[in-house]
Amino acid sequence: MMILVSSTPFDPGKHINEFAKKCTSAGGIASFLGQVRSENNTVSTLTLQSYPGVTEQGIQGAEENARLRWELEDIFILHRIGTMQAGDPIVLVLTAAKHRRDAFEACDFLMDYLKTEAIFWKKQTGQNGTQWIEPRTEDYQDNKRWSL
Amino acid sequence: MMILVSSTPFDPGKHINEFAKKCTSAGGIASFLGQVRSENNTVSTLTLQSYPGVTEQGIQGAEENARLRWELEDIFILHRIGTMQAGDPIVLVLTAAKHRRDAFEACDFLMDYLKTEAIFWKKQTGQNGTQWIEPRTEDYQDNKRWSL
Amino acid sequence: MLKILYFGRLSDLAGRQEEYLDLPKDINTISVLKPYLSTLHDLGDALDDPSIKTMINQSLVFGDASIIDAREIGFLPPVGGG
Amino acid sequence: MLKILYFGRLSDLAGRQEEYLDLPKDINTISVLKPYLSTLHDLGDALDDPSIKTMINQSLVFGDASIIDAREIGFLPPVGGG
Repeated sequence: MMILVSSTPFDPGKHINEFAKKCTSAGGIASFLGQVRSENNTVSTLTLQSYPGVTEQGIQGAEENARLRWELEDIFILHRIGTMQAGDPIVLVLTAAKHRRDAFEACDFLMDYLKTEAIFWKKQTGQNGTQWIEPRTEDYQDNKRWSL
Repeated sequence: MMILVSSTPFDPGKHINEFAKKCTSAGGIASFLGQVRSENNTVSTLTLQSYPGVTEQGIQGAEENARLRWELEDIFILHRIGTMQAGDPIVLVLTAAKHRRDAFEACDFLMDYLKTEAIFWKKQTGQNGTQWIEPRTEDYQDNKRWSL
Repeated sequence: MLKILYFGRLSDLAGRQEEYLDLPKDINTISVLKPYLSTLHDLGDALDDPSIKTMINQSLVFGDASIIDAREIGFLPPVGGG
Repeated sequence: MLKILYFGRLSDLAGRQEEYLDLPKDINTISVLKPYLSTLHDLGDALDDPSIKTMINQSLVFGDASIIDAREIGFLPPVGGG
Protein backbone atom coordinates (compact mmCIF):
# COMPACT_ATOMS: atom_id res chain seq x y z
CA MET A 1 0.00 0.00 0.00
CA MET A 2 1.33 3.42 -0.85
CA ILE A 3 -0.18 6.91 -0.69
CA LEU A 4 1.91 9.75 -2.00
CA VAL A 5 1.11 13.44 -2.45
CA SER A 6 4.03 14.93 -4.27
CA SER A 7 5.10 18.17 -5.92
CA THR A 8 7.45 16.27 -8.23
CA PRO A 9 6.35 15.25 -11.76
CA PHE A 10 5.95 11.48 -12.11
CA ASP A 11 6.19 8.77 -14.76
CA PRO A 12 2.92 6.75 -14.76
CA GLY A 13 4.30 3.83 -16.78
CA LYS A 14 7.21 3.34 -14.43
CA HIS A 15 4.89 3.14 -11.40
CA ILE A 16 2.53 0.73 -13.15
CA ASN A 17 5.38 -1.59 -14.08
CA GLU A 18 6.85 -1.55 -10.58
CA PHE A 19 3.45 -2.14 -9.00
CA ALA A 20 2.62 -4.99 -11.39
CA LYS A 21 5.94 -6.66 -10.64
CA LYS A 22 5.18 -6.63 -6.91
CA CYS A 23 1.65 -8.01 -7.35
CA THR A 24 2.51 -11.44 -8.69
CA SER A 25 -0.50 -13.12 -7.14
CA ALA A 26 -2.95 -10.59 -8.61
CA GLY A 27 -4.49 -11.54 -11.91
CA GLY A 28 -5.43 -7.99 -12.72
CA ILE A 29 -4.44 -4.41 -12.17
CA ALA A 30 -6.89 -1.62 -12.87
CA SER A 31 -5.57 1.88 -13.13
CA PHE A 32 -6.71 5.39 -13.69
CA LEU A 33 -4.46 8.16 -14.87
CA GLY A 34 -5.72 11.72 -14.75
CA GLN A 35 -3.80 14.32 -16.69
CA VAL A 36 -4.11 18.03 -17.36
CA ARG A 37 -6.40 18.38 -20.34
CA SER A 38 -5.47 20.66 -23.21
CA GLU A 39 -8.56 21.77 -25.07
CA ASN A 40 -8.00 24.61 -27.53
CA ASN A 41 -5.57 25.94 -24.95
CA THR A 42 -8.38 26.79 -22.54
CA VAL A 43 -6.38 25.28 -19.70
CA SER A 44 -2.76 26.22 -19.75
CA THR A 45 -1.76 25.54 -16.17
CA LEU A 46 -3.31 23.84 -13.17
CA THR A 47 -2.18 24.41 -9.60
CA LEU A 48 -3.11 22.07 -6.77
CA GLN A 49 -2.72 22.69 -3.07
CA SER A 50 -2.94 20.03 -0.37
CA TYR A 51 -3.02 20.24 3.40
CA PRO A 52 0.05 18.13 4.22
CA GLY A 53 -0.90 15.41 6.70
CA VAL A 54 -4.63 16.06 6.51
CA THR A 55 -4.85 15.28 2.79
CA GLU A 56 -2.92 12.00 3.15
CA GLN A 57 -5.01 10.99 6.15
CA GLY A 58 -8.20 11.51 4.17
CA ILE A 59 -6.91 9.42 1.29
CA GLN A 60 -5.89 6.71 3.72
CA GLY A 61 -9.45 6.61 5.06
CA ALA A 62 -10.79 6.08 1.53
CA GLU A 63 -8.16 3.42 0.93
CA GLU A 64 -9.23 1.56 4.08
CA ASN A 65 -12.86 1.74 2.96
CA ALA A 66 -11.89 0.27 -0.39
CA ARG A 67 -10.12 -2.62 1.33
CA LEU A 68 -13.20 -3.33 3.44
CA ARG A 69 -15.46 -3.40 0.41
CA TRP A 70 -13.35 -5.28 -2.12
CA GLU A 71 -10.80 -8.06 -2.02
CA LEU A 72 -7.62 -6.31 -2.99
CA GLU A 73 -4.02 -7.40 -3.17
CA ASP A 74 -2.57 -3.92 -3.17
CA ILE A 75 -3.33 -0.23 -3.75
CA PHE A 76 -1.15 2.59 -5.00
CA ILE A 77 -2.23 6.24 -5.01
CA LEU A 78 -0.05 9.07 -6.25
CA HIS A 79 -1.33 12.64 -6.49
CA ARG A 80 0.49 15.68 -7.75
CA ILE A 81 0.38 19.08 -6.09
CA GLY A 82 1.99 22.28 -7.34
CA THR A 83 1.73 23.75 -10.80
CA MET A 84 1.24 21.51 -13.85
CA GLN A 85 1.04 22.09 -17.59
CA ALA A 86 -1.28 20.52 -20.20
CA GLY A 87 -0.44 16.83 -20.58
CA ASP A 88 1.16 16.48 -17.15
CA PRO A 89 -0.04 13.55 -15.03
CA ILE A 90 -2.12 14.65 -12.01
CA VAL A 91 -3.20 11.44 -10.38
CA LEU A 92 -2.53 7.74 -10.69
CA VAL A 93 -4.57 5.10 -8.86
CA LEU A 94 -3.60 1.44 -9.15
CA THR A 95 -5.57 -1.45 -7.67
CA ALA A 96 -4.50 -5.08 -7.84
CA ALA A 97 -6.90 -7.94 -7.24
CA LYS A 98 -7.38 -11.58 -7.98
CA HIS A 99 -10.65 -10.79 -9.74
CA ARG A 100 -10.90 -7.89 -12.12
CA ARG A 101 -14.31 -6.74 -10.87
CA ASP A 102 -12.74 -5.91 -7.49
CA ALA A 103 -9.85 -4.07 -9.10
CA PHE A 104 -12.13 -1.99 -11.36
CA GLU A 105 -14.66 -1.04 -8.71
CA ALA A 106 -12.06 -0.11 -6.10
CA CYS A 107 -10.16 2.05 -8.60
CA ASP A 108 -13.38 3.80 -9.63
CA PHE A 109 -14.36 4.32 -5.98
CA LEU A 110 -10.97 5.80 -5.07
CA MET A 111 -11.07 8.15 -8.06
CA ASP A 112 -14.51 9.35 -6.97
CA TYR A 113 -13.11 10.08 -3.54
CA LEU A 114 -10.10 11.90 -4.95
CA LYS A 115 -12.25 13.99 -7.30
CA THR A 116 -14.84 15.13 -4.79
CA GLU A 117 -13.88 14.66 -1.17
CA ALA A 118 -10.10 14.65 -1.14
CA ILE A 119 -8.53 17.68 0.48
CA PHE A 120 -7.21 19.54 -2.57
CA TRP A 121 -7.70 23.03 -3.87
CA LYS A 122 -7.45 23.57 -7.58
CA LYS A 123 -6.64 26.70 -9.55
CA GLN A 124 -6.81 26.90 -13.34
CA THR A 125 -5.08 29.52 -15.41
CA GLY A 126 -6.06 29.82 -19.07
CA GLN A 127 -7.51 32.17 -21.63
CA ASN A 128 -10.25 33.21 -19.20
CA GLY A 129 -7.76 34.14 -16.53
CA THR A 130 -7.30 32.38 -13.23
CA GLN A 131 -9.95 30.78 -11.10
CA TRP A 132 -10.32 28.42 -8.18
CA ILE A 133 -12.48 25.43 -9.06
CA GLU A 134 -15.06 23.58 -7.03
CA PRO A 135 -16.36 20.07 -7.86
CA ARG A 136 -18.90 19.61 -10.66
CA THR A 137 -22.36 18.34 -9.72
CA GLU A 138 -21.53 15.28 -11.82
CA ASP A 139 -18.62 14.47 -9.51
CA TYR A 140 -20.88 14.56 -6.49
CA GLN A 141 -23.35 12.26 -8.22
CA ASP A 142 -20.64 9.73 -9.05
CA ASN A 143 -19.60 9.70 -5.46
CA LYS A 144 -23.13 9.08 -4.23
CA ARG A 145 -23.18 5.77 -6.07
CA TRP A 146 -21.04 4.33 -3.30
CA SER A 147 -23.22 5.32 -0.33
CA LEU A 148 -24.96 2.40 1.32
CA MET B 1 -7.33 3.18 -32.13
CA MET B 2 -5.10 0.12 -32.06
CA ILE B 3 -5.82 -3.58 -31.73
CA LEU B 4 -2.85 -5.89 -31.53
CA VAL B 5 -2.64 -9.65 -30.94
CA SER B 6 1.01 -10.45 -30.54
CA SER B 7 3.28 -13.33 -29.62
CA THR B 8 5.94 -10.89 -28.39
CA PRO B 9 6.20 -9.95 -24.68
CA PHE B 10 5.24 -6.33 -24.04
CA ASP B 11 5.99 -3.51 -21.60
CA PRO B 12 2.67 -2.18 -20.16
CA GLY B 13 4.16 1.04 -18.77
CA LYS B 14 5.68 2.00 -22.10
CA HIS B 15 2.34 1.59 -23.88
CA ILE B 16 0.47 3.56 -21.22
CA ASN B 17 2.92 6.45 -21.44
CA GLU B 18 2.80 6.54 -25.24
CA PHE B 19 -0.98 6.36 -25.25
CA ALA B 20 -1.32 9.11 -22.61
CA LYS B 21 1.01 11.35 -24.58
CA LYS B 22 -1.20 11.01 -27.68
CA CYS B 23 -4.45 11.68 -25.78
CA THR B 24 -3.82 15.26 -24.75
CA SER B 25 -7.48 16.25 -24.85
CA ALA B 26 -8.53 13.33 -22.62
CA GLY B 27 -8.74 14.11 -18.95
CA GLY B 28 -8.54 10.47 -17.98
CA ILE B 29 -7.15 7.15 -19.04
CA ALA B 30 -8.49 3.96 -17.53
CA SER B 31 -6.51 0.82 -17.98
CA PHE B 32 -6.59 -2.82 -17.15
CA LEU B 33 -3.54 -5.03 -17.12
CA GLY B 34 -4.00 -8.78 -16.86
CA GLN B 35 -0.97 -10.84 -16.00
CA VAL B 36 -0.23 -14.51 -15.41
CA ARG B 37 -0.98 -15.20 -11.77
CA SER B 38 1.50 -17.12 -9.65
CA GLU B 39 -0.28 -18.74 -6.74
CA ASN B 40 1.78 -21.31 -4.85
CA ASN B 41 3.18 -22.20 -8.23
CA THR B 42 -0.11 -23.72 -9.33
CA VAL B 43 0.18 -21.94 -12.65
CA SER B 44 3.61 -22.13 -14.13
CA THR B 45 2.87 -21.44 -17.79
CA LEU B 46 -0.08 -20.23 -19.81
CA THR B 47 -0.43 -20.71 -23.55
CA LEU B 48 -2.90 -18.74 -25.64
CA GLN B 49 -3.95 -19.43 -29.20
CA SER B 50 -5.80 -17.02 -31.45
CA TYR B 51 -7.38 -17.42 -34.86
CA PRO B 52 -5.41 -14.77 -36.78
CA GLY B 53 -7.81 -12.41 -38.52
CA VAL B 54 -10.92 -13.76 -36.84
CA THR B 55 -9.72 -12.87 -33.33
CA GLU B 56 -8.81 -9.31 -34.33
CA GLN B 57 -12.11 -8.87 -36.17
CA GLY B 58 -14.03 -9.91 -33.06
CA ILE B 59 -12.11 -7.48 -30.88
CA GLN B 60 -12.73 -4.74 -33.41
CA GLY B 61 -16.47 -5.41 -33.16
CA ALA B 62 -16.32 -4.98 -29.37
CA GLU B 63 -14.27 -1.84 -29.79
CA GLU B 64 -16.89 -0.38 -32.15
CA ASN B 65 -19.62 -1.23 -29.65
CA ALA B 66 -17.67 0.56 -26.93
CA ARG B 67 -17.38 3.66 -29.10
CA LEU B 68 -21.14 3.65 -29.72
CA ARG B 69 -21.91 3.40 -26.04
CA TRP B 70 -19.37 5.77 -24.53
CA GLU B 71 -17.72 9.00 -25.54
CA LEU B 72 -14.11 7.97 -26.02
CA GLU B 73 -11.07 9.77 -27.29
CA ASP B 74 -9.08 6.64 -28.04
CA ILE B 75 -8.79 2.91 -27.36
CA PHE B 76 -5.76 0.63 -27.24
CA ILE B 77 -6.00 -3.16 -26.93
CA LEU B 78 -2.97 -5.43 -26.82
CA HIS B 79 -3.31 -9.16 -26.23
CA ARG B 80 -0.55 -11.72 -25.97
CA ILE B 81 -0.68 -15.15 -27.56
CA GLY B 82 1.90 -17.90 -27.23
CA THR B 83 3.41 -19.23 -24.02
CA MET B 84 3.76 -17.01 -20.96
CA GLN B 85 5.26 -17.44 -17.49
CA ALA B 86 3.96 -16.25 -14.10
CA GLY B 87 4.12 -12.45 -13.94
CA ASP B 88 4.07 -11.96 -17.71
CA PRO B 89 1.53 -9.42 -19.02
CA ILE B 90 -1.35 -11.06 -20.95
CA VAL B 91 -3.61 -8.20 -21.86
CA LEU B 92 -3.64 -4.42 -21.70
CA VAL B 93 -6.73 -2.33 -22.41
CA LEU B 94 -6.48 1.47 -22.40
CA THR B 95 -9.41 3.83 -22.81
CA ALA B 96 -9.12 7.60 -22.94
CA ALA B 97 -12.08 9.89 -22.38
CA LYS B 98 -12.94 13.38 -21.36
CA HIS B 99 -14.96 12.04 -18.44
CA ARG B 100 -13.63 9.26 -16.30
CA ARG B 101 -16.95 7.39 -16.09
CA ASP B 102 -16.77 6.76 -19.85
CA ALA B 103 -13.17 5.60 -19.65
CA PHE B 104 -13.85 3.21 -16.75
CA GLU B 105 -17.00 1.65 -18.17
CA ALA B 106 -15.57 1.16 -21.64
CA CYS B 107 -12.43 -0.46 -20.24
CA ASP B 108 -14.52 -2.78 -18.06
CA PHE B 109 -16.77 -3.66 -21.01
CA LEU B 110 -13.83 -4.45 -23.28
CA MET B 111 -12.22 -6.65 -20.62
CA ASP B 112 -15.49 -8.55 -20.25
CA TYR B 113 -15.51 -9.15 -23.99
CA LEU B 114 -11.88 -10.27 -24.00
CA LYS B 115 -12.41 -12.63 -21.07
CA THR B 116 -15.52 -14.38 -22.34
CA GLU B 117 -16.27 -13.88 -26.01
CA ALA B 118 -12.91 -13.12 -27.59
CA ILE B 119 -11.58 -15.86 -29.82
CA PHE B 120 -8.78 -17.27 -27.67
CA TRP B 121 -7.97 -20.73 -26.42
CA LYS B 122 -6.10 -21.03 -23.17
CA LYS B 123 -3.94 -23.87 -21.85
CA GLN B 124 -2.51 -23.91 -18.33
CA THR B 125 0.43 -26.03 -17.27
CA GLY B 126 1.11 -26.34 -13.56
CA GLN B 127 1.35 -28.84 -10.72
CA ASN B 128 -1.87 -30.52 -11.85
CA GLY B 129 -0.59 -31.04 -15.36
CA THR B 130 -1.87 -29.36 -18.47
CA GLN B 131 -5.44 -28.45 -19.25
CA TRP B 132 -7.44 -26.33 -21.66
CA ILE B 133 -9.59 -23.80 -19.82
CA GLU B 134 -13.10 -22.61 -20.53
CA PRO B 135 -14.62 -19.39 -19.12
CA ARG B 136 -15.81 -19.31 -15.51
CA THR B 137 -19.54 -18.83 -14.90
CA GLU B 138 -18.59 -15.55 -13.19
CA ASP B 139 -17.08 -14.28 -16.45
CA TYR B 140 -20.32 -14.96 -18.30
CA GLN B 141 -22.27 -13.12 -15.61
CA ASP B 142 -20.01 -10.07 -15.83
CA ASN B 143 -20.54 -9.99 -19.54
CA LYS B 144 -24.33 -10.16 -19.21
CA ARG B 145 -24.28 -6.84 -17.36
CA TRP B 146 -23.78 -5.16 -20.72
CA SER B 147 -26.68 -6.74 -22.59
CA LEU B 148 -29.51 -4.35 -23.33
CA MET C 1 -4.86 -26.92 -51.41
CA LEU C 2 -7.15 -26.40 -48.45
CA LYS C 3 -5.93 -24.90 -45.20
CA ILE C 4 -7.29 -26.65 -42.12
CA LEU C 5 -6.97 -25.07 -38.67
CA TYR C 6 -7.36 -26.84 -35.32
CA PHE C 7 -7.71 -24.81 -32.12
CA GLY C 8 -7.52 -25.48 -28.41
CA ARG C 9 -7.73 -29.13 -27.43
CA LEU C 10 -8.23 -30.07 -31.09
CA SER C 11 -4.75 -28.78 -31.90
CA ASP C 12 -3.32 -31.11 -29.26
CA LEU C 13 -5.34 -34.08 -30.57
CA ALA C 14 -4.37 -33.42 -34.18
CA GLY C 15 -0.77 -32.71 -33.20
CA ARG C 16 -0.83 -29.51 -35.23
CA GLN C 17 -2.50 -26.09 -35.41
CA GLU C 18 -2.74 -26.00 -39.16
CA GLU C 19 -2.14 -28.07 -42.26
CA TYR C 20 -2.60 -27.83 -46.02
CA LEU C 21 -4.39 -30.75 -47.68
CA ASP C 22 -5.24 -31.87 -51.21
CA LEU C 23 -8.56 -33.56 -50.60
CA PRO C 24 -10.09 -36.36 -52.63
CA LYS C 25 -12.92 -35.10 -54.92
CA ASP C 26 -15.65 -36.79 -52.88
CA ILE C 27 -14.67 -34.90 -49.71
CA ASN C 28 -16.85 -31.91 -50.63
CA THR C 29 -18.94 -31.10 -47.53
CA ILE C 30 -18.23 -30.57 -43.83
CA SER C 31 -20.14 -33.76 -42.95
CA VAL C 32 -17.78 -35.93 -45.00
CA LEU C 33 -14.67 -33.88 -44.21
CA LYS C 34 -15.01 -34.47 -40.47
CA PRO C 35 -14.78 -38.30 -40.56
CA TYR C 36 -12.01 -38.00 -43.15
CA LEU C 37 -9.90 -35.79 -40.85
CA SER C 38 -10.84 -37.84 -37.78
CA THR C 39 -9.40 -40.96 -39.42
CA LEU C 40 -6.36 -39.11 -40.76
CA HIS C 41 -5.35 -37.79 -37.32
CA ASP C 42 -6.99 -40.35 -35.07
CA LEU C 43 -9.29 -37.71 -33.51
CA GLY C 44 -12.00 -40.14 -32.37
CA ASP C 45 -15.31 -38.25 -32.20
CA ALA C 46 -13.73 -34.96 -31.08
CA LEU C 47 -14.90 -33.09 -34.20
CA ASP C 48 -18.47 -34.31 -33.68
CA ASP C 49 -18.75 -32.68 -30.25
CA PRO C 50 -21.67 -30.23 -30.55
CA SER C 51 -19.56 -27.53 -28.86
CA ILE C 52 -17.16 -27.49 -31.84
CA LYS C 53 -17.90 -24.64 -34.25
CA THR C 54 -16.86 -24.70 -37.88
CA MET C 55 -15.68 -21.74 -39.94
CA ILE C 56 -15.33 -21.74 -43.72
CA ASN C 57 -13.19 -18.87 -45.02
CA GLN C 58 -13.39 -17.32 -41.54
CA SER C 59 -17.20 -17.32 -41.42
CA LEU C 60 -19.23 -19.51 -39.09
CA VAL C 61 -21.33 -22.25 -40.71
CA PHE C 62 -24.05 -24.22 -39.01
CA GLY C 63 -24.97 -27.80 -39.81
CA ASP C 64 -23.58 -29.20 -43.04
CA ALA C 65 -22.07 -26.99 -45.76
CA SER C 66 -20.32 -27.35 -49.09
CA ILE C 67 -16.56 -26.87 -49.02
CA ILE C 68 -16.12 -26.59 -52.78
CA ASP C 69 -15.18 -22.88 -52.58
CA ALA C 70 -13.34 -23.20 -49.30
CA ARG C 71 -9.78 -21.96 -48.99
CA GLU C 72 -9.66 -22.28 -45.23
CA ILE C 73 -11.60 -24.33 -42.70
CA GLY C 74 -11.31 -23.88 -38.94
CA PHE C 75 -12.54 -26.13 -36.13
CA LEU C 76 -13.13 -24.13 -32.94
CA PRO C 77 -13.79 -25.54 -29.45
CA PRO C 78 -15.50 -23.13 -27.00
CA VAL C 79 -13.27 -20.09 -26.58
CA GLY C 80 -11.55 -19.63 -23.24
CA GLY C 81 -10.96 -15.92 -23.18
CA GLY C 82 -7.73 -14.10 -22.53
CA MET D 1 4.22 30.70 17.86
CA LEU D 2 1.08 29.61 16.09
CA LYS D 3 1.11 28.24 12.55
CA ILE D 4 -1.73 29.56 10.41
CA LEU D 5 -2.56 27.94 7.05
CA TYR D 6 -4.66 29.47 4.28
CA PHE D 7 -5.90 27.29 1.40
CA GLY D 8 -7.40 27.85 -2.03
CA ARG D 9 -8.72 31.35 -2.64
CA LEU D 10 -7.83 32.31 0.94
CA SER D 11 -4.14 31.78 0.17
CA ASP D 12 -4.44 34.22 -2.73
CA LEU D 13 -6.26 36.78 -0.55
CA ALA D 14 -3.77 36.47 2.31
CA GLY D 15 -0.84 36.46 -0.10
CA ARG D 16 0.59 33.38 1.60
CA GLN D 17 -0.15 29.72 2.28
CA GLU D 18 1.23 29.72 5.79
CA GLU D 19 2.64 31.98 8.46
CA TYR D 20 3.85 31.80 12.06
CA LEU D 21 2.37 34.35 14.45
CA ASP D 22 2.86 35.40 18.06
CA LEU D 23 -0.68 36.36 18.98
CA PRO D 24 -1.75 38.92 21.61
CA LYS D 25 -3.04 37.21 24.77
CA ASP D 26 -6.65 38.23 24.15
CA ILE D 27 -6.75 36.44 20.77
CA ASN D 28 -7.71 33.13 22.36
CA THR D 29 -10.69 31.83 20.37
CA ILE D 30 -11.50 31.30 16.70
CA SER D 31 -14.19 33.99 16.84
CA VAL D 32 -11.69 36.68 17.83
CA LEU D 33 -8.83 35.24 15.73
CA LYS D 34 -10.81 35.61 12.50
CA PRO D 35 -11.32 39.41 12.66
CA TYR D 36 -7.71 39.77 13.85
CA LEU D 37 -6.38 37.94 10.78
CA SER D 38 -8.88 39.65 8.48
CA THR D 39 -7.55 43.04 9.51
CA LEU D 40 -3.92 41.87 9.39
CA HIS D 41 -4.18 40.67 5.78
CA ASP D 42 -7.08 42.76 4.53
CA LEU D 43 -9.25 39.67 3.96
CA GLY D 44 -12.62 41.46 4.15
CA ASP D 45 -15.27 38.96 5.27
CA ALA D 46 -13.68 36.00 3.45
CA LEU D 47 -13.05 34.06 6.68
CA ASP D 48 -16.69 34.51 7.73
CA ASP D 49 -18.04 32.74 4.65
CA PRO D 50 -20.04 29.76 6.01
CA SER D 51 -18.32 27.49 3.46
CA ILE D 52 -14.93 28.02 5.18
CA LYS D 53 -14.03 25.19 7.54
CA THR D 54 -11.61 25.58 10.41
CA MET D 55 -9.12 23.00 11.67
CA ILE D 56 -7.25 23.22 14.95
CA ASN D 57 -4.24 20.90 15.13
CA GLN D 58 -5.55 19.20 11.96
CA SER D 59 -8.98 18.44 13.44
CA LEU D 60 -12.19 20.07 12.26
CA VAL D 61 -13.90 22.40 14.71
CA PHE D 62 -17.44 23.71 14.40
CA GLY D 63 -18.62 27.07 15.69
CA ASP D 64 -16.32 28.82 18.12
CA ALA D 65 -13.42 27.08 19.86
CA SER D 66 -10.55 27.93 22.16
CA ILE D 67 -7.13 28.19 20.52
CA ILE D 68 -5.12 28.15 23.75
CA ASP D 69 -3.64 24.69 22.98
CA ALA D 70 -3.44 25.28 19.26
CA ARG D 71 -0.15 24.75 17.47
CA GLU D 72 -1.70 24.94 14.01
CA ILE D 73 -4.87 26.48 12.60
CA GLY D 74 -6.08 25.95 9.05
CA PHE D 75 -8.78 27.78 7.11
CA LEU D 76 -10.25 25.59 4.36
CA PRO D 77 -12.56 26.69 1.52
CA PRO D 78 -14.60 23.90 -0.14
CA VAL D 79 -12.20 21.34 -1.56
CA GLY D 80 -11.96 21.11 -5.32
CA GLY D 81 -10.73 17.57 -5.80
CA GLY D 82 -7.76 16.43 -7.81
